[in-house]
Amino acid sequence: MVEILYFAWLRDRLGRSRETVALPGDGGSSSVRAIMDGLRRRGAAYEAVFGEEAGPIRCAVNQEFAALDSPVRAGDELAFFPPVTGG
Amino acid sequence: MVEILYFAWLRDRLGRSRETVALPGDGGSSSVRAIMDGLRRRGAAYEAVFGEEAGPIRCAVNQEFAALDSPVRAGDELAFFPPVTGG
Amino acid sequence: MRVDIRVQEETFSLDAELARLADAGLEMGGIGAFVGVVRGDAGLAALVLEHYPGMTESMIARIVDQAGSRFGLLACTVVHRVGRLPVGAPIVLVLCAAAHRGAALDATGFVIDWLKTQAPFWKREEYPDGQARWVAARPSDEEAAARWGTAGPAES
Amino acid sequence: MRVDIRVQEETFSLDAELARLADAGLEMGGIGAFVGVVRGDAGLAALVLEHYPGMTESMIARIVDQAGSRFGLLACTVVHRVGRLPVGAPIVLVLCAAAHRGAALDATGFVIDWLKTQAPFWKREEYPDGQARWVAARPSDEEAAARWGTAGPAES
Repeated sequence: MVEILYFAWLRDRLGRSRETVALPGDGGSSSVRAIMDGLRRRGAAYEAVFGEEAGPIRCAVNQEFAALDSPVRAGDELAFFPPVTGG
Repeated sequence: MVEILYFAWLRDRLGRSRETVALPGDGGSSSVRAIMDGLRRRGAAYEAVFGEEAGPIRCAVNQEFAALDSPVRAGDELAFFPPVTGG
Repeated sequence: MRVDIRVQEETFSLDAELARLADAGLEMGGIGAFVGVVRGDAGLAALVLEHYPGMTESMIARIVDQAGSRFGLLACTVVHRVGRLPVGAPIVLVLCAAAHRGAALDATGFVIDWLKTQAPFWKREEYPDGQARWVAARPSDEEAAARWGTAGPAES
Repeated sequence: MRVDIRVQEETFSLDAELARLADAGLEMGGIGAFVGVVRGDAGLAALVLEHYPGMTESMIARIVDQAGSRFGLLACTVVHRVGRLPVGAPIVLVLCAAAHRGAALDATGFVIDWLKTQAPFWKREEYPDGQARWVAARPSDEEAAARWGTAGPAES
């Protein structure tokens, strides 16, 4: 299983700040992209958030900035959020 | 007459913070250099302060940084001091 | 290096933060500081700031660590507020102490530039009519960080 | 631009100075600050600072004025202490408020660099054994000021 966190407008649009999903594939290792593809199939809200038309999205695996092809393993914490705007 | 102010080590070595001197020449206009030359003839302490061996000296006429050939007129305020070290 | 990193709802006191630097060493000659404030752009009422607890602190720690070795800092304090902050309220404080002013001020710029681009905070604008809008990242912030000529703390 | 320039024996409060900037305008987004501190070099006990009353204030006003137009400042505060200041004591505060952080921090550097080279202050070092020594000007301060590429406030 992978713990997924959503921040800012992604959380607003999905109506949730976190959820746990099964790792796609054989459960050993997957990628951010594969998990996003799985999420997109969950319905219109997910499709809108992870679709081409949505704003730019960044991600982090275990609290480190990650890329779409970064590996994700069982027990990892995966976060999706917009580009940061602090300071 | 010209009001002369001394700061920092110049004041320490001359033992005074200000004095009033007569303008050299015909009294109409003089220069910082001419006044320094007049001061140097006042004795050993002045010679030491305004001599070649002393540290670098800066001056201001009416509270504006000035050069050796800057004009000085009757009633002006002339200040001698080391390069500034504030902040 | 004396490091203090905090994410909090409460405001901060510069005097108190400065007093905490007293033990950073006798070599301390200058402290650079930056205070970010909620700007009253276009009738804005307030910003609401959220962050990614845990990741925020570790990213800021990494930024501060890079600044510390690059600029020879004696101390660095970062306090970042979250929650609802009205126009005029302070958002963030960066304090960098060094032996000399150049290092202190450069480090302050370095920390705030990277914080803007690599610390996981997000701002939502709230307007008096009830409208709200998530703030978009600004390319100028990326450019400001890029001028430091490093890949940035995220890559380290 | 809201300008506040003071030469005083008393210490200063950053919180109080920051609070005074509240009326500098809603466009204020960032405040850069520099605090100079008496560094404990080589067993130093204290610095004694003197200045040229009148000329000091007018030179600082000119520096602040140049910074204001060059960096589009909304407010600038300079507080410089004189008298006997022990190691660790704050000497000088520069606060520059602008719409954005780059201008605020750059202006802070500009003001302190020119203040170091063109405001008539002099420092005397005092040591525990009673020895005292006037501090010599540092060429590096002239170089720091020169990097701003202007003749400086004294020439304006």
